[in-house]
Amino acid sequence: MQLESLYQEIILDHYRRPHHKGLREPYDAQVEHVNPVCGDEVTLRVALSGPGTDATVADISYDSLGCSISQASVSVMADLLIGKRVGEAMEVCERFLALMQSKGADAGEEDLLGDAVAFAGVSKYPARIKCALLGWMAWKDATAQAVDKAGSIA
Amino acid sequence: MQLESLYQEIILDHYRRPHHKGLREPYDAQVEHVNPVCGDEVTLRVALSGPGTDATVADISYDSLGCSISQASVSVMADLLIGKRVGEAMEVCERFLALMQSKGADAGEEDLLGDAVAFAGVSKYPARIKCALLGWMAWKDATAQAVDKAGSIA
Amino acid sequence: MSVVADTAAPARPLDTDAVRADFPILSRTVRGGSPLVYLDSGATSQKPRQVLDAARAVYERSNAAAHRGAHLLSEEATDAYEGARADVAAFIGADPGEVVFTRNATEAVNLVAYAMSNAATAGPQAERFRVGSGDEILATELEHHANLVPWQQLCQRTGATLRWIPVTPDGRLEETGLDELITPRTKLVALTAQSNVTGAIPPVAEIAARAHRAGALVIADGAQAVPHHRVDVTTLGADFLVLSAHKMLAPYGIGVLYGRRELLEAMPPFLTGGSMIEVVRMEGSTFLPPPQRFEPGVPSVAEAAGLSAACAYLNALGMDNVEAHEQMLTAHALEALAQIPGLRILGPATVADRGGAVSFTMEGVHPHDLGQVLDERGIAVRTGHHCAWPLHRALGVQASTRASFYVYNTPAEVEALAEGIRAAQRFFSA
Amino acid sequence: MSVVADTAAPARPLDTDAVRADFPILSRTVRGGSPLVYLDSGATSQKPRQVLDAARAVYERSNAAAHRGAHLLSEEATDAYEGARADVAAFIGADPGEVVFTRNATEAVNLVAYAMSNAATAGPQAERFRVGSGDEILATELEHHANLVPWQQLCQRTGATLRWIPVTPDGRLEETGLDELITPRTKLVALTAQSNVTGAIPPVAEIAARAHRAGALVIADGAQAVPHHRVDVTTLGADFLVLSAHKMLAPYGIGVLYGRRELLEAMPPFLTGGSMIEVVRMEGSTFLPPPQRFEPGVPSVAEAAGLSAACAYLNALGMDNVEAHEQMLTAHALEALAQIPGLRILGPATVADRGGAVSFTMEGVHPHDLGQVLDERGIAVRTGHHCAWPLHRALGVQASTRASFYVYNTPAEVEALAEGIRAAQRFFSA
Ligand SMILES: Cc1ncc(COP(=O)(O)O)c(C=O)c1O
Ligand SMILES: Cc1ncc(COP(=O)(O)O)c(C=O)c1O
Repeated sequence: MQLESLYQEIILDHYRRPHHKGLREPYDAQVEHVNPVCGDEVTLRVALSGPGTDATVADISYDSLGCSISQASVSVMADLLIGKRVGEAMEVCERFLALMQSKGADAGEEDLLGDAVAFAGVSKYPARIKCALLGWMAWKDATAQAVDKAGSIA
Repeated sequence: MQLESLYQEIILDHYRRPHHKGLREPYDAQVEHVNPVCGDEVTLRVALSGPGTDATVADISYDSLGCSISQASVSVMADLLIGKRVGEAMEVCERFLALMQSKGADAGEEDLLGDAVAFAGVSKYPARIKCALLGWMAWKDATAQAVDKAGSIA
Repeated sequence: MSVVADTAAPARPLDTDAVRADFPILSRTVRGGSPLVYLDSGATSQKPRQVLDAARAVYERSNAAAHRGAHLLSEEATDAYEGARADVAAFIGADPGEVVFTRNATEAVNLVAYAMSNAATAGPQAERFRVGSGDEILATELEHHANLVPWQQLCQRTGATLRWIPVTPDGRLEETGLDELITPRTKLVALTAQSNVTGAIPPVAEIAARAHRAGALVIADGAQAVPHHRVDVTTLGADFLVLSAHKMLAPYGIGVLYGRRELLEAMPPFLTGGSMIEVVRMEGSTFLPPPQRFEPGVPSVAEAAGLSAACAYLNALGMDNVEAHEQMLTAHALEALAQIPGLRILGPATVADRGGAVSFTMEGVHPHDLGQVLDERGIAVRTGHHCAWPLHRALGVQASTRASFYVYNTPAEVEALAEGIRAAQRFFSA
Repeated sequence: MSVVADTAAPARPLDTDAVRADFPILSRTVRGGSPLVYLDSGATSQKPRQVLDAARAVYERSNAAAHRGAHLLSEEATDAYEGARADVAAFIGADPGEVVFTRNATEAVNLVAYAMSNAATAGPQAERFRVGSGDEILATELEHHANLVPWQQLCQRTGATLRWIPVTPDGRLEETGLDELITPRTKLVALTAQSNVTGAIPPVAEIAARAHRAGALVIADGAQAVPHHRVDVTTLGADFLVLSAHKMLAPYGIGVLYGRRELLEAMPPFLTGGSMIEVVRMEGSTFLPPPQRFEPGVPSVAEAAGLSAACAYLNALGMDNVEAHEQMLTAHALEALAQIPGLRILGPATVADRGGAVSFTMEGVHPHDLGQVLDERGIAVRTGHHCAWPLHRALGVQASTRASFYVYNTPAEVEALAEGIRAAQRFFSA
């Protein structure tokens, strides 16, 4: 059975007990993203601290509705990115994207991606990649908006 | 060679020397019909004489541009219908239509259709049936208009 | 069901072994050797050999531009194309001149919607198709996006207002309140002849009669009805009916718009180009009578031949038998699924006025996850909102899992589905 | 020819025996045993085994609704469909995201024309597509009805004015006077990349550059160009390019609209329905980015796979070799036909900037009659106005006979054509 390779224990754990869930104040940008195929949705807020490109991801909070993969993925992401410099976090995000597009060929760099390497199996199921990316794309969008805002204020 | 069964001598004769060609006065109705596939066109006038349904086809005159089949067909038709009562002429027209739709199964009633039986071979070539019918449909249309007009005057 | 003409002949059970042998794809295995259990015919049906052979025969023997050439191949192609039109017409009880070949059901709906906005700048004979501010289009919450979004867009183009018939909690049309919804302002009623989610079969004839009394036109979405039941346009009551060939054993690339003759005759063109014109000048053009007026471009003759072969295949099975077979499978599925704790059927719980699409949700297991477990076992279902998002919203769910049946499905496959659902439940509650 | 990218490789003659063996239909006989001489590829091409097999393989192995299911077959179908998009994109030098699958070239032109009128009620990003009174659409007298009538209709819907570039007596575009025709009022220039009647290949890049300087968009009709020459959208100059798969060895039911990315991104939808939406509510809907925005409905995945196989087949022959082969046949035909008294070629007398459509008239023999005699000898040509009626009017003829060539035609077939024409002449002058 291939199911276990897709649904690793760590994914099911995050799915059942998501981290950082719930919308919190303060935040610099909020976005809503939806997966048009299934209607899965996420509302995600990003709070940055510090100046310009040196800013740090102070908080990621979210509310979401979706499958185990999309739920676990946003939870893992929040764990991973909170506290990182924006530039670093963007790089992690790019790496995760590359992992998702690897069609199972890539195992993921655990030092960089941490628990997110558990999603390597998803990349073999094209229909599920969007699920895994939903939260990440929302974060990228929200962060870009927050950075823009900070830039236009500064 | 099947060509001779399609292009009977009588058809080629009418094609080379069409009868009743040229637009004449007086007339009761004039129509223009066109074959959208090839652009073949006929302008046709009908003159009726006599009252109502007893009216006689006094003249059919036409100007046309087209292939041998369409040219010969309108010429043969004019020969055949001029002088007939409208009702009779309509019947001939219906018979010719039926002949054209017979897919080669029908030889045509020579006593009714005269030279027009030469077109029996056309019914085996679906793409040419419209050619053979162009003049006839124009006559039918023009005659209906002329009868209508006579009715509305009377 | 109400869209079926009466018949005296008792249903004959389908010989599914023989049927399955006609479908090459059904003998393949998936995901590490599981036999394929294809329960996604609502999305697209599989195709029997007979259909694939008929299409291929055109390509290998008679391929040419139908209606365009003066040569033998073109004659043969024209015969195949017009023969297919006659066969499809007979299949739905229409005259060949009332059958317009389109690309699919989606394009057929768009054809009518755009013809209606084109009526604004067409001649007076198009008068009855005109809509504008103050006019209403009435859709339903049960619709597939293909019979909803084109009407939203028509309203956006013309200033008309979209209203809709709501659904009941079991996914049927809510019929109380119709009198307030169908009024003299209603220009057109768009409704499905069978829901692709709940399987509900609305009373099209009744609603059409009301619509006609109010002076409205009626378009029925037959994409899920025509493949599965005997549909006869003379009793259906709708003015227009659309369908997609690929959902009824036939190839992609072809669909049908049926329209009552006098409507098609008065309707302005939609897609324009070759073969639909009467005379073209740079200054302007005139158009052929229907159905040609609505069929620009070189005809999809091989696909039409495939559709004709599909009609023949279904006729040979007998549409009443097809319906009875699916009803048997649906009853079996409703029963088996009802026994699974936490499972909610979206749609009627019995087979009365209900076709073979069985959608459901499952407590604690998201449809995507459920579909994944089923897929791992070789069972192909659809998950998501199935292009009927407002319906899902109305039923208070975000997404669902759908099993849909056709002539090649068996009770054993229904049982495999039920067992798969239980396995998913075990996996995610572990 | 100008639409071809430069290449250093010398043309390699096609092995027509080998090519012909791939096309099952070419071994059939017609009209009492004559071998088929198919000179009507301009209407639709014949299909090689490889293409038919590729389409059938999808139906027999991987058929499912692409982009819609969560199961293996749907994954495979999606791969086939998106793979085909990438292959077609590579074939014309575009990015996959710039390739929209349509039903055919006709629908692709209509897509742009309707998107432009839809821009009237779409958001501000659609601004540059809006046309109305005072604006002009510039077509040409050389156009196929498919790239003319949709623009007439757009003008009728919006109040814009249609103008056109006339043709020269030898069936090319008249380039003097372009400065008066292309002005700041011009919103769009619609022109063919190769005439289906005269074979003329207009200087698309030059005209597009002028149009762009005036702020106009450019749509090129590639239906007759893409199958026969190496066309690269990065050098073609047009903003949009349309084609029909069935004219390039592939099945019916699928075609392509290429559009520059930022244009597709700003363009409002045309056909609406499933799979092109982002969020649907009864109150209104939002739409996906291109290309999905323009592809409602279940994708024609088998036909897309067929088109991909056709691109592969043509790539294996080499498009430069294909072009050289047709140029050889065209030169041969022009020479052979020039020797027949009373025969008038409609179009350029030499192969420079000219493709392989050879249309002609014959004194004393109507095209229908000529076509009939040829058909009797097994030679399939097209007769009539070939959906280019204004062009025929401009050239002072009512109809013509057209021979058109492709990869499977041979010099012997050209000679059979010439001999057939002489036979017709004898028959009708007898
Ligand atoms: C130049 C040209 N444009 C457009 C078309 C239309 O192609 P289709 O009918 O496949 O849409 C054709 C062929 O008929 C053509 O020759
Ligand atoms: C009820 C209904 N209507 C319309 C459609 C649209 O069919 P197509 O995508 O073939 O146009 C579908 C299928 O997707 C359907 O289920």
